[in-house]
Amino acid sequence: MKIDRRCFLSLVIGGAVGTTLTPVPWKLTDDIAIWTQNWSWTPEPEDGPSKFVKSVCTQCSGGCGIIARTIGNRAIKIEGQPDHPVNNGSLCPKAISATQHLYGPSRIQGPMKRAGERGQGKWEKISWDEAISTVTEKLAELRTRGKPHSVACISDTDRNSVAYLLDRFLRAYGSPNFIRTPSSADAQELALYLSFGRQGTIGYDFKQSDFILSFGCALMDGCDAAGQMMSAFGDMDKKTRLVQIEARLSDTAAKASQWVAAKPGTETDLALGLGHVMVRDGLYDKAFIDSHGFAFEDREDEAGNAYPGYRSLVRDYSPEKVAKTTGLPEKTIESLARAFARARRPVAVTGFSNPAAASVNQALAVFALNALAGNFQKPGGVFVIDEPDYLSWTEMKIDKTASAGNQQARIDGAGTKRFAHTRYLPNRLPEAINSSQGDSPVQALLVAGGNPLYTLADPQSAKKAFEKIPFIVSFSTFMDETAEQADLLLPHPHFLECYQDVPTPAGMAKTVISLARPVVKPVYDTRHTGDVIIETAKNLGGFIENAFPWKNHEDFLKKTLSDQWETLEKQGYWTDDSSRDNSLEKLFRTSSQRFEFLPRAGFETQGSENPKSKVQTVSLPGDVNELPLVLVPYSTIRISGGAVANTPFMTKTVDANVIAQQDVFVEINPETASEYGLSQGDKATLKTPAGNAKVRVNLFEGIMPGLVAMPAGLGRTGFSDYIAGKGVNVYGLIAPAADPASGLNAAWGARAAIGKA
Amino acid sequence: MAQQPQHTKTKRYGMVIDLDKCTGCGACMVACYAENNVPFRQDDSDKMRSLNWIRVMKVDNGKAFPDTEVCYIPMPCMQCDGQHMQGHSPCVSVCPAVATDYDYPTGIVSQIYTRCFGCRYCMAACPYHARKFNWWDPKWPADMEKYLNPDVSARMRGVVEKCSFCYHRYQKARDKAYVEGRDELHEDEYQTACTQACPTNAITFGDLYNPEHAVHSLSRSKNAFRLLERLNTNPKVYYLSSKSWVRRVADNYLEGENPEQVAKARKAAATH
Amino acid sequence: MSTQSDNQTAAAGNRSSGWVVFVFFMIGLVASIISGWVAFPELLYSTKQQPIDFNHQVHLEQMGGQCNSCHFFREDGSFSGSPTLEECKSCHMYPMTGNENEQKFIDEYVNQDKEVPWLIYAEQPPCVFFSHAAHVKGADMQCATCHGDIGHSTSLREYQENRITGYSRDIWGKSMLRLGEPDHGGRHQKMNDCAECHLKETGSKGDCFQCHK
Amino acid sequence: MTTPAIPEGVKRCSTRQFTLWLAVVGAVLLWGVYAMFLIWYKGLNQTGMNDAYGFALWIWADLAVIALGGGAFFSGFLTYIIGKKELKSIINYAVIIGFICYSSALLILALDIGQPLRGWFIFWHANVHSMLTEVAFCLSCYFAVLTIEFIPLVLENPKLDRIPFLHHLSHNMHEVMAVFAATGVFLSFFHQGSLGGVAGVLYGRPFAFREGLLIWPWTFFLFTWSAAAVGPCFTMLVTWLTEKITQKKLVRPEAFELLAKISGWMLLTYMIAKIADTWYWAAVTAPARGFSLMEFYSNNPIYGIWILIAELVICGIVPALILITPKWRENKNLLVTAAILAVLGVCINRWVMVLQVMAAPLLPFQDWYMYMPTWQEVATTILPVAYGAILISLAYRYLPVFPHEKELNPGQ
Repeated sequence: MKIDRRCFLSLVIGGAVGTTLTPVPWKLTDDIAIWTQNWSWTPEPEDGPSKFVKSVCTQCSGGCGIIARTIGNRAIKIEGQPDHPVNNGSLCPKAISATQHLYGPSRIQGPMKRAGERGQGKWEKISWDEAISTVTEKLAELRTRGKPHSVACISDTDRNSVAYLLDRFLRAYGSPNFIRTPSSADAQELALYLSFGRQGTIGYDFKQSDFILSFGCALMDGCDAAGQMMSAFGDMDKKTRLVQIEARLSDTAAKASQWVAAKPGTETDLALGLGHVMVRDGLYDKAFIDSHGFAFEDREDEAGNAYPGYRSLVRDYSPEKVAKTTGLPEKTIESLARAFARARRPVAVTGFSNPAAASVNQALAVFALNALAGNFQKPGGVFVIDEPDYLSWTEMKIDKTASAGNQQARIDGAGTKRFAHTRYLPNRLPEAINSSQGDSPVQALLVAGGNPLYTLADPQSAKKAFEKIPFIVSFSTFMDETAEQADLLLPHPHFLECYQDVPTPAGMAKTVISLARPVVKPVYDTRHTGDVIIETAKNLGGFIENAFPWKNHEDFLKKTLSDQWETLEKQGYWTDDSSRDNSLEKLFRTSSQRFEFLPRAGFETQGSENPKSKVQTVSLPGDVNELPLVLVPYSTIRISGGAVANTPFMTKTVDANVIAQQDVFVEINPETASEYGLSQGDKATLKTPAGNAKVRVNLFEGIMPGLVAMPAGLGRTGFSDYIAGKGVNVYGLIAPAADPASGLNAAWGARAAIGKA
Repeated sequence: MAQQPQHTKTKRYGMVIDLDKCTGCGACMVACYAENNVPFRQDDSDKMRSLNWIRVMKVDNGKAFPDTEVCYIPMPCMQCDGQHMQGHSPCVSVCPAVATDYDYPTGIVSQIYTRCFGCRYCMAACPYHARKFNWWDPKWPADMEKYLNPDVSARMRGVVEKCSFCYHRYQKARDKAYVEGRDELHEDEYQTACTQACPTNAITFGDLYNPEHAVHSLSRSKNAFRLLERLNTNPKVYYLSSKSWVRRVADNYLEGENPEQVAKARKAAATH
Repeated sequence: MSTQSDNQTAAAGNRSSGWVVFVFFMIGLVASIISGWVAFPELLYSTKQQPIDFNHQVHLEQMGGQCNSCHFFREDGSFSGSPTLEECKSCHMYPMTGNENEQKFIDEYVNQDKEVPWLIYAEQPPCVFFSHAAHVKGADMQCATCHGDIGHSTSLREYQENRITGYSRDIWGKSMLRLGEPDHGGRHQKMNDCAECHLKETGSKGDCFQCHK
Repeated sequence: MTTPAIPEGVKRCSTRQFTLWLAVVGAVLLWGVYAMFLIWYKGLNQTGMNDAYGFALWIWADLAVIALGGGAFFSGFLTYIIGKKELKSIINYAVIIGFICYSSALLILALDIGQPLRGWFIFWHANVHSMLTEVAFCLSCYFAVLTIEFIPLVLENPKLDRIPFLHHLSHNMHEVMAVFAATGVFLSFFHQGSLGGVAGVLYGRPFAFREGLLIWPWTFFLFTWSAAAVGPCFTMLVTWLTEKITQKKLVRPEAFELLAKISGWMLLTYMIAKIADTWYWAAVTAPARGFSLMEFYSNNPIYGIWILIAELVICGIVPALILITPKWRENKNLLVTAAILAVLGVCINRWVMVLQVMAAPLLPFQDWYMYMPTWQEVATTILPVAYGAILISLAYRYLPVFPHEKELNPGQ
């Protein structure tokens, strides 16, 4: 018997034939296919009983009610809370995708101190004890050196419990430098104070109004307004008119019954022009003006000085003249004024989620239209909501150091003689620091939200100023642009992980206080900023410690909200319908006890000799010949322009002619584009007095020739790779321009030039 | 064993989207991503490779400033009934491995990711580009896997996916009905994630066969139309618009044809 | 080349050599058949022990003979599946019987606040939506029909897991080739098994979305 | 020097020369194989395809290669069924070319799916209504037939032929080849047709959609017809190329002559049908869906009306006329030109029926979708060419592919 190659071959063939008669090949084929259906790297979400928790979104100041679906300790999805008075179930994409920020790579996962150079991104994990004692030591040292006023605090709000605790802390410690980051509400609130004499917010009864005249408000394109406005728009019948005044066909303009494309920066003129027609034709509420108006007619003060009134002021704003300024047909101005005046419940809106900064005068001019319509505190009209007072305080005593510190002038210059009524001037802070000789006037900066290095008007000079501040603490939840430049990170939990009170959002016509509450247990080693302040105060001891008799933030909330806590816990919000006083009698707290068309307070601060010429418009710096175009920012609800960046989901929704790879597209009218030899998709260089940017071109018929529009919210460096590095920050290209009346930034755009790259 | 419960009465779930109300905010898209575990990428700007079960298209009337008008058109899967209203939708009939079928009880076109082997014939067949391919393995950075919805399975690379009209919500509603001993679902019990999320209530969802559901009358209203109706795909997603130019860009017309007449002729032909 | 002469020898017809070739063929055939039918199934599955040897019989008696005392429907229509630690704790916060498994449960899970990692015999893959409500409430089926009479078992069987797919051997099924009959007295639960039963009971295998997600 | 592996009485180049040639082509092949593994490992993101281009270069290559491989079935049909003895001279080569084309198509199909390990679902979970299912089944079956047709030729290698068993096997297979040829023709009819059906049934794509007979759109028949017409042209072209490279006469002129004539008439009748189809589509089918003809050929950088003219006239009518005119086709240069044009024409047709279908927008607010293949796609598309060259080289060297080679090249 010879065993040769053929035997071996037969063995193999026999084996192969046999194998086909077994399950092996067939089962393996099947199982390998099943393996591709159950790849271990494809996640399999764990199931369990679903729970629905009511809370409120705090990612912008809109204050929308949400319902979070959870499974176990996982937040699965955010949906609108249908019965919430602010948004009635409507939510913007950011609220819906909040879980992405909760679990995303943007989170700061625990307290850290800087390990390398500033901004290098090197961090060392530390314990909370070490973190808090570092802050305490630094603050104690500055106090011993008698420089408590060199501590400043920046926050995105001055109206919730954390803001109050911070403010209280600063006062007990001895610093007047609590600063709120800028927003379009600044000028609006100042105008409210000047003409109504009240500190608070303005509410619009959109749901009942039949004519909404919006002066460039990103009602449905921007944060803050979207929840309220989209819910109102959803309910609107076809008879309600929404008129959008804006040079670009925004989404709000697209949905409006009428799009009035006035040149940007001429809103004040248009408002006065509309006022002109109404006054000229007697289309205004005479009864209201007679009993509650001030400075409608020319007047004299006690000293016998003559001051012109609103009537004389608008005389200069004839439709013919305003048509020239605004670029609108006279006919449009006339008919718009008449339509507004004849509507039953008209309301004029400005300073509510505007993408561009607006002047106080613009706000006053629009208030005047509402006054002419006599729609204050009436259904479908304008309501004044006072600053929240739901947090009941205990009195506190402060020591001498503190009281000396508190009496120092604010570093940002707010409240000084020049800007007597302005509360915060965040945009002047960088200048104040950069222009100081020697040490920075700010020796320690606490940043509790607001992400100033992104949201300030001139981020480059803000960054330069921050470099001079020796000690920066960020309480940010995310590795935002400001946290990147900080020395110490004390991360605040995500809003789905903690309690937070939310006061009445701007635009709401009634008081609504909501409570955000822990939907899931904290994912990372974070601590509530309120807790950190209380603990720091305790560490500092003495009067400061005594000013904070609470265990922690939650304890503080429960105690100060005593009456409303239960309602808030149960319902998620608390609203005050009954106690609202809609009478006009006590509405005005100006010195005249009336609505001041041309506020005395305003003139006094401006110290104008010739009040007639006082309606100054903010002109843009730069040479018109060199920079023939105008760059204007625009909001889109798919990109977040504020402190907290958009989520990756939101970026995903953005069209390829807005962002493509790293590039942002600017919108240009095809007519303008052809003048500069630009076609769709071209790479171009955009030049403004503040700097240059590489952009791409998107031709859009819906934008006024001569303009270049860029979306706000891009050009971030912080957060995560999913967000950073796309496009440029449009506000970095728009140098701040101070509103002479307030010192606030009122740069509505920037002169610009564009050329093929 | 007892008989199959009486949930089998045929329904025809459909959607009516009021374009006059759609602000293009993208809430529907984001809600859909969150509900259906749609992955995302660092750079998702290549829209032809970006997973979307509903896309909001921006269209304009082509007129010069300031007569320009813009309309947003949200496009989920149209859940076509097919040429003869028998479930012969363009994609279902071409799938070689029965990875997609027409669910007769609801009229919803399914997509089974574990059956799909990624030939992409269905994508070639779909005139709406509603079908999307998983070009990459999905990746959820940091702790993002925690927010994934267990009601919808995560997809792997190499398969096609598309809008399911949130069929899992139908399943869950049915389960609840079973437990409560009910046969029928209420209109509000089964709503898609996009419908629920739409902040201006532009989207209405329900059973087109059921006269008590809002979609029944809305889909029959004067301003109702569907996209590419002339292809005879018979979509179950209807649109409403008061603007005639919007209607014109929703389908193809030869010179001299007008949408109303063509629609009328179609209806007449259908009744014959 | 040397093969040439070999071939020629073979071609000449050496009888015994032909037999040798055939014998080798048969060896290959039989060996592969045996290893394919006997060894392969053993290799394909890994065997795992349940974390705790649970006694269904005892619990069934204590809980009034009802499966749904522990495996119940939630209000939203979903099925609870295996009880959570919280649910077990409502009785077993402290030892009740002195049984060693109970002690282990309390020591390792209750006291450490850890969920028990039960191995679910009938665990369906993530692409499957299985409605207990439709079967139990809608079609009035008994648990044992699919799961076998696990309720009267005093001990948990070992759990077998397919090394390639990660499937439990219990759902293993008819598709391609099944490797043995179910030994738990219930039914296989792979898709073809579901379809077969649906076809018999409802006249249709059902549409894809009925069971897939 | 003649080694036993090389068929008797023919001369082949030196081993060194042959190895060098294989190395060059092998390098190209390896490049393709590298790209292939890259695609299998990393997935289809390695391609230039996207959601608008679910089908792209590969599907075109598949369709084209199968149309060109149609020479095998049609020559087989003519030789074995009709009994055209003249074609015996070329039939072996036609089979080899067909085998290369079909194996390439299968390889590309295996690449072109997102989940290759589930590829067998197309057979196991087949949807009988899908044209692709029909393609898969017929393609695989016909590939099996081609393999069977190829085997006897392989067995005729002098070394293998010495083994009595293989010798008898090969002989017996020759006897029944007519049966396989008939099966092949039947299968080919269906898969060529169903490939046409792939695009033609897409009623959501007015550019591709064609009405038809029962369940088959007109493209079903047009594809079969065009493959039958152009397949032999490709066979002739490759044969001519082989003759040029080897500097030998390999096939009897009668074979060329007959094949050219038949091809010409097939092409002419195909063109008449194709033009009629195009006319009906442009005048009735598309307008009923709101499209005018020129909408399909304007507003984009590539697809102008030129492509229709190129396909129908320059690469359709012109080669058909050359091939049916005896005087013209006798001129080798004209014959080859006609064959090249015809092959180009069918490639354009397949390109249009795949890529232009994907490119044309459907909604008025959409733009044309453009596509650029990546090097990985290109490399894997060239891979079959390299593989084909190698297989042809090996077959030519070691197998008696051309039965009349000895007779045509006396004294070598």
